Amino acid sequence: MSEHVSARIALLDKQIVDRDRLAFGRVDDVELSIPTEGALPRVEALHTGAEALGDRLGGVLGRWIGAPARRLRSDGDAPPAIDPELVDQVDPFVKLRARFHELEGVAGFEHWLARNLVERLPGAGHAAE
Amino acid sequence: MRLSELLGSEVVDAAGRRVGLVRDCRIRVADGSWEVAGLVLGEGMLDRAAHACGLGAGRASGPWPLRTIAARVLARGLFVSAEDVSVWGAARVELSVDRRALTPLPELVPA
Amino acid sequence: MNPSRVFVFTLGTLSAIGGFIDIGDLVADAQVGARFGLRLAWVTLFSVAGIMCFAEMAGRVALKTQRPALALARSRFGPRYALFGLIGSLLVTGLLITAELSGVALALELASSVHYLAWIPVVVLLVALVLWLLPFEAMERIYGVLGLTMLVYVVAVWKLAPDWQGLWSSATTLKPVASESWPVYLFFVVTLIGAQMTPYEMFFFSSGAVESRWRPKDLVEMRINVIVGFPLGGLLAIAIQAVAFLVFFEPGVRVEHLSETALPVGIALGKIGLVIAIVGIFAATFGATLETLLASSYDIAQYFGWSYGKLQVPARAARFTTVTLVLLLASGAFALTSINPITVTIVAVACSAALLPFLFLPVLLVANDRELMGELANGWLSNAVGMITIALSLLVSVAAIPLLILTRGGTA
Amino acid sequence: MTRGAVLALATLAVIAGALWYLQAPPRSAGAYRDRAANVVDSVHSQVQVARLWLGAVESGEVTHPAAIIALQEADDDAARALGDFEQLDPPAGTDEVRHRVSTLTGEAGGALAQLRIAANRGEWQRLPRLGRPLPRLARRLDALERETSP
Repeated sequence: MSEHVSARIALLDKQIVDRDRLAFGRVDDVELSIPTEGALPRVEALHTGAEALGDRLGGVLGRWIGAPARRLRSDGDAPPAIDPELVDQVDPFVKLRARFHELEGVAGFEHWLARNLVERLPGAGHAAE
Repeated sequence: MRLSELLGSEVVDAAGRRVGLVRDCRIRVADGSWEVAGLVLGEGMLDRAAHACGLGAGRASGPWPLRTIAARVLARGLFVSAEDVSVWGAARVELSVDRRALTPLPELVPA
Repeated sequence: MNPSRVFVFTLGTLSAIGGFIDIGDLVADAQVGARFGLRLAWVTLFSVAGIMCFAEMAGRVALKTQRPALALARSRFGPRYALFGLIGSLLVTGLLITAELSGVALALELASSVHYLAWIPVVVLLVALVLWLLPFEAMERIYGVLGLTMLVYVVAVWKLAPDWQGLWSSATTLKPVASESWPVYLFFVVTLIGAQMTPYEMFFFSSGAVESRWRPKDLVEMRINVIVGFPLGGLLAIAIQAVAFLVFFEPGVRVEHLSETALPVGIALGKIGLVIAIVGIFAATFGATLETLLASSYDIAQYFGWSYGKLQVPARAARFTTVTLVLLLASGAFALTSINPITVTIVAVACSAALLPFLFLPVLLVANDRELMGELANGWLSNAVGMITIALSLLVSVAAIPLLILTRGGTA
Repeated sequence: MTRGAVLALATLAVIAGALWYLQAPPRSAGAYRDRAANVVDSVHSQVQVARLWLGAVESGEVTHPAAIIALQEADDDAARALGDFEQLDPPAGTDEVRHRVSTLTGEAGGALAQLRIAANRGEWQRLPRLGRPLPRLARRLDALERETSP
């Protein structure tokens, strides 16, 4: 009876990588639809980022972890969520069909740091290889 | 409804009796997207720990002391098919069937 | 097997030795040797067996899944447990970065007699440059080869012409010497375990396997590194205990400085020996600075799922690069407060011992997931040694902090 | 009060208790003697280390920069141990202990300071002579430690 799998193991907390296998986050939570009469709930979106993680952890620590991300996002924008349509495969990581900078609102802190700090350091364009 | 909220929700059967707490959510691919196939229910701290270790999904086959303890704890777990859920909610899930009609977990996931 | 492969074997093994000996070992081994002789050598045997078992397990998980062990811990145990592990290991490893940095500075102080605080900024800069410019493997090999100079301690034991019978009877007496109490003895058991079974070694080893792009075909190479590297590290640790015993036990010297770990080699082998020992201490602590620093940044990046690692262009792992930089500067600043690095080391290794079982358990469970690991899943040997190690480390974990306080860090 | 708050308070109480235990001055004569013996042992250890370094310098086994640092550390540690001890108020009946410990460790500290100064000035030929009192000091410290131990 294994035509269905554990969402805990298969999705939740999994590493997400983009089309180029660049890691940028984890599946911090999963949005399920509340079904209308007779239908079954479906996976609507994968949440990623400190905000979703903070909500899930709860408590003071959760609020503290989520706060910077919440502040970084401009008002009115929805918290970052990934359409399950974009998911290419789930094993061994959740791999997307898109590049991660094409995704709206995802990994904003990474972009911000890259622009404002790391790219300004000398030699930042090359890997030490 | 967030999956993390669904996990840990209380589940009651058609007669309103408590069946247990949601420990895991089983999903399957249908029509190109994931749908919820059913819920795994359990009760108690050890049961919660066993699920947290991945033992509830049959994903750790050892070492033996842990495996044996987990199998014993998980033996009381139940599986409810998504079709038998009448009300979905982040705090409370209601079933349309009696608790005696549910499948024991060990039939789903052999230890 | 072609020659270049053999070369890789040796070099990988060297880095395992270099990785085993760090400031914690230098301090703890010398203290233990001076106060208890070889009566705690059995602890080193146990630690070596335990760390070998878990490093091999973590290495195997990394080969099979291309993910380091701790990265999988969150997928399995959820964010709360993993956050507890992350914060705990950050506190411990963070303290260790400070201690290792100070260790490098103290080695430079011994060589130059310029105060170690003046060296701290230089060392921070040197670490930043090495991380920024050198590729992972070159970096690992350079300090691995330099760390080999630590073998001078083994030579020193011979040169001090010990009474072998006496050493053996000391090693086989499993109780404190007359002048020491049981709590202090037990505290040093905890300290040695904390210094020698460091979780960061395991994380670093598995992250290193991922960074070196090892695959399941590299299993034998990975195992040789473990089987040769860690026992050699253990041999070095016992050699340090032995020289400290031979030189310091009789006069009643308590080891409180890094200079005192170098002195016995000088007495045994003269100036050349002392210089080699100082180079060895420099290499071991410098390598450990890189390891603890990278291991901490890896832990954070893996918890949140960020891209990380030295194979990445820094600008494509901006969060990882930033975290590494911040940790390095913060540890440097902490070291500059002139806090006693030896005290920091002792506290850090005792706390590290307290965390062990919580960090080992996820690795053990993931390595038992047959669906994930396939034919590389744990066999009975790994499981047996792993379970025994976890059971004993649970005892150590409970006792560590109370003993640290009760014995005032072993000074009572 | 929530469970988290109770837990946090309990943790704080334990930490405060531990810090108090570590910092508390000795109140009984026994605890004071214990502390005194510890200080004497520490200074004894510094004197012995200095002897080992001196011996090694004389026979050319160690480099001068390393010896300078080591002698400095021995002097610093002895001075710190003595300073910490002298700040404690002796409980009734232990004035004699305080006097003997201060006098002897002070003497040892003076000898170690002489060594440090000579090493820093590079007067290596003077070291053997300055080191001559060390063996006797070590023996006296050892005896004193035995006597003060409660």
